Amino acid sequence: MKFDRSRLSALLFRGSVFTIVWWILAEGHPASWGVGAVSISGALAASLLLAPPSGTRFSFIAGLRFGAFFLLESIRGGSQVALAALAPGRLRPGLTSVVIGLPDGLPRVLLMNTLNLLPGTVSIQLEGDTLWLHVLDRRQAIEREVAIVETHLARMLLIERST
Amino acid sequence: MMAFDLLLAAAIIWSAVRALTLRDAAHAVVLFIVFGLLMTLAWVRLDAPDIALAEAAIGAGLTGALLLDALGAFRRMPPAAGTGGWTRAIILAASGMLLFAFIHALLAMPYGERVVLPEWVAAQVSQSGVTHPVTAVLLNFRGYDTLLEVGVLLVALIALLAVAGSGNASRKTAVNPMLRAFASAAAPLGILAAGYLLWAGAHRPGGAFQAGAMVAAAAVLLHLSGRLPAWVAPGRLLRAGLAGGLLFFLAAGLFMTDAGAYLTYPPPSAGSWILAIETGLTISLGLALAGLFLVLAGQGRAQ
Amino acid sequence: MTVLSGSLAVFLLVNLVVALICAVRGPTDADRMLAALLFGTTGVAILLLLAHTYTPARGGIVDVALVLALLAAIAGIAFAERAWRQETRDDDA
Amino acid sequence: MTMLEWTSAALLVAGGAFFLAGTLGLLRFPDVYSRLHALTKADNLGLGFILAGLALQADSVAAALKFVLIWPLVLAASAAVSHAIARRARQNGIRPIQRP
Amino acid sequence: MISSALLYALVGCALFVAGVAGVLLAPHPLRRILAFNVMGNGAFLVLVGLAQRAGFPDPVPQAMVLTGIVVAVAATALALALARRLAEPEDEQ
Repeated sequence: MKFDRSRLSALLFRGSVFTIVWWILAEGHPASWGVGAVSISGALAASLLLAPPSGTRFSFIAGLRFGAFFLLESIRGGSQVALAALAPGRLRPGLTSVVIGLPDGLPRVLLMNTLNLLPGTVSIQLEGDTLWLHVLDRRQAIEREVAIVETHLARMLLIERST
Repeated sequence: MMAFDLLLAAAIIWSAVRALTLRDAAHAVVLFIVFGLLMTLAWVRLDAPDIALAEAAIGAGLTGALLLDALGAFRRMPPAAGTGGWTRAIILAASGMLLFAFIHALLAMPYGERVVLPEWVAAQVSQSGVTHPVTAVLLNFRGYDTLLEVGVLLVALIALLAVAGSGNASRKTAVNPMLRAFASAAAPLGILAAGYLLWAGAHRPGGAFQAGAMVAAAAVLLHLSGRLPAWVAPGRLLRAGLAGGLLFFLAAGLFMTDAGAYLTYPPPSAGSWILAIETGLTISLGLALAGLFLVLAGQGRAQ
Repeated sequence: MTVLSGSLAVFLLVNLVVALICAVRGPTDADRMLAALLFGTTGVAILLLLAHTYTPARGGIVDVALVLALLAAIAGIAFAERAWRQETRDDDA
Repeated sequence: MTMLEWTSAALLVAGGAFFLAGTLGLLRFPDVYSRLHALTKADNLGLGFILAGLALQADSVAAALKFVLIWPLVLAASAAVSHAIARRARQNGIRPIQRP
Repeated sequence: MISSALLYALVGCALFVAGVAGVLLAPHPLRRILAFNVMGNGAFLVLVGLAQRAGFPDPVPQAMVLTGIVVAVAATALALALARRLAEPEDEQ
């Protein structure tokens, strides 16, 4: 199930996200839809103004798979920090840099956000194609882990990669 | 839950006292923000989620951002001569006595008397058009206060514009891509949440104040991420929006004066009146609160 | 269950206060900014546990947590983007 | 207690444990960058467990989903804040501690 | 045994007094603004805590405090603007 996120589908996609969020917020109260319609259109207008649709495409199944991957990895990340907190002497913290292959814009922002929440890495700054990371344990295979996240994101956003 | 209350009380006093005694200005402001966030927890413990909502939105979103933005201007200021030793001792002693007197008065207050006001409110809520008592008080029973308060906010904003002087709105803005992305995603959600709080106000905690604060917080976030310029002078549309809510409130009040007193809603349609007025108020309050920050943020950084 | 969530709320408040004292002590300004992160997570968790522990106004408290989750970030971002710039860093005292 | 309540209680306790780990990390990690790891990972996971535990006991589906909605919100916010802090710390010349 | 509402009212007293002392003692305008806000928060706590010490929520003081918070932020912004103007000439010297 793949759909094009050109203008119309971006509108539909964001509109349905906001509608679902409203339904959750108002706990499905039927009387809420009057104010809801106005708020949803307001949010939609703001969203289109702030982030105009850029023709990004999105694979739903890969998205779900990414979600599952994210959940498992964040449990691993939390446990890693918990273990390190019990024995801080074992830490080997430091700076590293990796070269990333994902294109500019949303994919990179998503990558940096994801890395902030995954085991052992906090993204610090992007200089050109070089991403500076702080890692808790420099013996960890950072480049491979970043590459795995990149592959997941590329599949989710349907990006053909040359590398 | 007494352990919770005692610990929270101690933490609140700690953060307030540190905010007032630390030497470094940035340090003190951080503690003040911590203080505001701890107050949010206290309001929840006091069964006042309305105030907690406003405190979370205004304390964390607005006051904090105002103070942090001002830090740059104040850090350069040479510290003025402090109060002398004797004066200091006298003031501290007097404060101690004041505290003692307050606590004594509070504990000595008669306890068992029946408080009639909450019961009166509870009895009248069915007439007010809403089912949430705090909203009923704000917009129906004590509509005057709310009306005047919006006026106060507008006057403050006008005074601010008069005081602020020439600023340069086109300050170099941050180009942090992560921040831009976060703001673009969070601001629409903020608008959605504002709409929800506005709707919720009729029957549960929420209302125009919290919704307006939410709108303002979204504007602050957009400004911080470089998506919204500071205000030098509000344009025509902004002025209309600012005044609109207040004027609508006034007009609605005049329209209903035939009931005998100003701002007395006819009971059958009171709910819709309140919703309409609250919508106007949200826009007006949100713009005014956002304006407070955006005007100050653009103020003289010519150095 | 309310006993569990109530005592967990107290436990998290202890955590929050200890972490706050530690964060505010520094040594760098960056450490102080961690306070915003603390409220975004621990503060939200405490509010939700409080909402579960006592029934009146339960839904309202969850809304407070939601607002706090959105807005605790603003203080941290304001600090990083506005207050803590290298050129303004000369010790007042 | 029913099975559901036991699961929920276990999730809540696990959440509390991760918060404790986050606080310990904050107290014991050597520099601000490492402390960021403690807060963005352990605390977020702790909150996730507590949200899951509370969602299991919610009155309605929508109320449960509200708990679930809070998690991505907090995650996005803490990712943005931690990035802003780390970036500014590096720009202001705070060196991360490197151990051999 | 005092109720938790009364406890918070007592905290409010302490905050109010700390704020008064801060306003009187602090030479720095920013600190005075902080002290003024602490004072206000103390008054809010006394208002709500005292009204609810019997244990029932009272919507009237809650609504008053709600308006009070908004007025306080307006006053803070105005005070900051004035203080910034005061600080300006010293910067130019």
